[in-house]
Amino acid sequence: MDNKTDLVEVLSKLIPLGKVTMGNQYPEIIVDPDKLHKTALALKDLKTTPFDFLIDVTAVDFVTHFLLVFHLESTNTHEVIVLKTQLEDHDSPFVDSVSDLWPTAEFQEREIFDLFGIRFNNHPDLRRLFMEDDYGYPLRKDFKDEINIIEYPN
Amino acid sequence: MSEEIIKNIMVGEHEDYLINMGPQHPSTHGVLRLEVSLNGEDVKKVTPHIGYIHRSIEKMCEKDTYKQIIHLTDRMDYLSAHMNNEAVSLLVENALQIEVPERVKYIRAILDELSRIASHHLWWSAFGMDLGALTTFFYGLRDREKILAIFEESFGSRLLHSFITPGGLMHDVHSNFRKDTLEFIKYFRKKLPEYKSLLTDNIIFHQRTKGVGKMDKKTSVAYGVTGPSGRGSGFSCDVRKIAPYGVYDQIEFNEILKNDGDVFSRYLVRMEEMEESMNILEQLIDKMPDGNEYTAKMKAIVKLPEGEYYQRVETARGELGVYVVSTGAKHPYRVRFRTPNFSNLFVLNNLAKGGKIADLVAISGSLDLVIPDIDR
Amino acid sequence: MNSIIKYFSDIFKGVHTLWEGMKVTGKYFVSPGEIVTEQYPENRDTLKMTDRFKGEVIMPHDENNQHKCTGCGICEINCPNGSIEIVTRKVPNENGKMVKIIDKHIYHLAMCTFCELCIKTCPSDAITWGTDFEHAMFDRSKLTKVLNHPGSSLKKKEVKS
Amino acid sequence: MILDIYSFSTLTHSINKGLNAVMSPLLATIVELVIVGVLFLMLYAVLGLFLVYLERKVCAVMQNRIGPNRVGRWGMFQTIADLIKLLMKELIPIKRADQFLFNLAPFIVIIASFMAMAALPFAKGLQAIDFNIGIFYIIAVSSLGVIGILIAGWSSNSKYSLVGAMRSGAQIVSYELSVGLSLLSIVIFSGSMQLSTVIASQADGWWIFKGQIPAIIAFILYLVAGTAEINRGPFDLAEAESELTAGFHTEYSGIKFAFFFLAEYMNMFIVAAIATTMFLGGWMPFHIGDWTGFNHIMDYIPSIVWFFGKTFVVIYLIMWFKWTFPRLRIDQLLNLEWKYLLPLNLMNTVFISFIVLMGWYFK
Repeated sequence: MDNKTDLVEVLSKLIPLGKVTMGNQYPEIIVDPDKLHKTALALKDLKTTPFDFLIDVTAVDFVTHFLLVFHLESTNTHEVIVLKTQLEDHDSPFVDSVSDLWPTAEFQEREIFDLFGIRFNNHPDLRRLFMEDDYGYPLRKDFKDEINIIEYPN
Repeated sequence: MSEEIIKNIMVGEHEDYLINMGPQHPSTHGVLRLEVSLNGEDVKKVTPHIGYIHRSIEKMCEKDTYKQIIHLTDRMDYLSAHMNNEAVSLLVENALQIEVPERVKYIRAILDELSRIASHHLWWSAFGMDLGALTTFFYGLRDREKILAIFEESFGSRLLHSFITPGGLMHDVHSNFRKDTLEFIKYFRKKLPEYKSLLTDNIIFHQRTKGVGKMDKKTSVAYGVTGPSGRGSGFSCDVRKIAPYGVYDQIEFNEILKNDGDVFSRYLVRMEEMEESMNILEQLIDKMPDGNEYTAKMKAIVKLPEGEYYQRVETARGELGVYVVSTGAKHPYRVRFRTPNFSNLFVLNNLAKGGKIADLVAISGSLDLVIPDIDR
Repeated sequence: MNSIIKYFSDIFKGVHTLWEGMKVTGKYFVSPGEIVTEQYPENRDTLKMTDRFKGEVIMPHDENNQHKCTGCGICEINCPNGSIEIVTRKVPNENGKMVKIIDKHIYHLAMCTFCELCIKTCPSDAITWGTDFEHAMFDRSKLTKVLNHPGSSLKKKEVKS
Repeated sequence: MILDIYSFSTLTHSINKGLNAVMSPLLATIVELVIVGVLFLMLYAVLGLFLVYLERKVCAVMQNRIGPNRVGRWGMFQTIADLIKLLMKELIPIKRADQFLFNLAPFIVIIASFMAMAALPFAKGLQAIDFNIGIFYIIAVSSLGVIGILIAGWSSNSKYSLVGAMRSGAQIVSYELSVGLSLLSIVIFSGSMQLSTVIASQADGWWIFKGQIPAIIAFILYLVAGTAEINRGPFDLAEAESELTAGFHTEYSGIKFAFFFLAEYMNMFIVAAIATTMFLGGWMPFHIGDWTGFNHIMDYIPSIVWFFGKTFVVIYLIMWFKWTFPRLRIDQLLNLEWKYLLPLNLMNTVFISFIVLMGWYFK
């Protein structure tokens, strides 16, 4: 745990753009969507612990807003941090893409676009990944598919 | 009219010779479609198209309780079913801070290693077949059958076990479990040299794999290629080492790393992992406590405290991450599976560019893709 | 000169590795060892599944056509796929009180994913795994089964004398 | 020398005499041609079916399986059942395929392999035509098959087929050289291209033994090049099912596919038969020096048994290759030919010429 609190301190000095807290597992950084790309770049270029391995990108639909969650690992020290950003616009959310920093994000972002409808600016190839173009965004909480979905009582 | 269309196709926008490998193709191992641009035999570009077997497991999980999620995780990477089950179970246990019995941890680790060997068996079989050595398929499956027999005796199923549950195991393992596992290790140690002389040492195999599909460590990290495919490029990404779970911190084992990054080094990583897994198994069997406890005390209805949880587990193909957002209800609010094959697939274009069609087959075989794991 | 020696030694090494591979298949050609093929329809009599084999969910009945299912519906709640439906009705017992008894325990085998949750959670151990695996049918509706036999009744709990 | 009682020439002579006695010479010749044609057709069909069955059994045993076991005892009639199935299957017409060429291709492939069989000496006195350039004829005719494969790939209007056909073209054109050169070594030894003369020269010892090491090298080179020429084993790039699904015959179905399939197996038989004739003494029995007793016993085995026995041993070798090795890549395949097989073959040929000039071989 000591290491992790150290990391929180180090990060909060280095990353002035966001709020660094200790989550229940990993240090968390919360930034505004417009500062996301800058923060990501700073994290990737850290000297001792460059967070160069993007484990996972995902989004959560909180009905009023979206939460975009990045799990990052440093291949030097194997420390994991979580980078989060809130997208307030629920109808047409958009954010800067980080696919130029981590190529794997290109496809994870495509998946998020496909399932949540979050648009990524500067994404090289933003197409639907699984579904056809005119389908809804299935992982949104308000998604309804009258034709195919089978609702069964809980 | 029709001739005009043909003309447009032939010399229109892209003068590439486009072929579709898949969704039904012998070497894509499932319903994966690779759109390949060719220049003669040379591959210019590979565009993977996925989604043919998407079952929206993440959406289904939002309707299920934590115990019910287990049976869905089986169906992602069906060759690492135990590891997938374990990921969710560990997440729930860590969130509720339940301490499972020591014996359960050992059994879980044994199951992990057995399914890793079984998964590598199938990969070896299919990889040989991709390269045209048809006999490997039967030798690999013959040996895998022994593991499946152990599984069938204990869990009643061969592929989709749903055996590891939050809090422990579904029920105790069979009384022959320990004996059978030791017998398998003895049997397979005799058969592994055959694999070596049949494929590993073969000159044609060397020609086909050495220097093909080079992936350096940087690419591997950037594309998030984990598991044996990543370790073949020197990317130290074994979750068993870097974030130990279960009893892996009490076991002595080596992380297999190769630095060449070609198809052959990815092949060697898996071959040596099979041997290493057998060493781990021997230690685990030795240390496994006697008794018959197989589960911790748990409430009938599992409710995670409000918050976000993340659990990493090493499957046979790489790092599986489970991300759960809980609102305190008995259903998770959002479940996300970071599956290893999803990241591993999209590096394909980088590796196959400039090679031949036959190289593309070798490379996609060496990445060991399981398509339901990509689509989820 | 060295390159010429290398040329020939490469050829010999290559041929040698090929011969090593041929020895493996040749060995099995001469002594096939264990034949792994299962002669399925012929070996039906000797083919025995393991005790724990998950073939289908069954409800064991004793010789008096009595089962242990009380119709509580816990298996129905726990099933992730909705493959169990329980139909109950209320009948008066000997004391005149209305009690719930099971009418039909409907099991859709076609929807079952063999996760074992119903069997684990059953409070009265009324259902268990059957080892029958020949479920292929021409009609999907035949895979919907009623687990309690017609005319069966609830087994009374043994009263300690 | 093999016993005369097993010679087929007495039988053929008597048939010839009988036919000439009852009809005009022209008619007799036509009737003889028809008889020979029908016999070859039957042999072709029976051998093809048997080879498919044999291959399936051999690979099954190598892979710890049983192989065909449902139709008849030990699955003996499996291939006949398959043939009936293929006959009954629909011939799927391909839109935009070049219909004429598409239908022509299987026939070219099968005719090429059929023609090569004409010059094969099956037993003493059992050879349809004994050309004085027999070996030349066989090489020339068996290379016609590639035209059928190229046509099949081109006319199918399928990209997989075209890639497969192009591979096959490159492959066969290059490996033809090695096949020719390795057979040339035996022609140098025996001093004749006529197959009957080549066999007669092996009466007291097969060339693979008489020719010492160069002949053995030539035999191995011939086996490798021959395997490549018939698109089999580690060289099956033209159909490479894990890359091109089925290569040049992807779009063929039913009996047209069966033609390709049959031709492949018959080509294997022809390659093995040529190896037998040139290197392993054809229908000549196995003789050791002056062990007269042993040699006499060997003479009692009919020549046709010798021929087919040796051929099947070579066929088994070719099958063994196929079920052991991974497939080569197209550039490696061409490397193997131009960098290894061809130089070795040329060296070997020069070496053999030298040996023959000096007379340093067993005569």
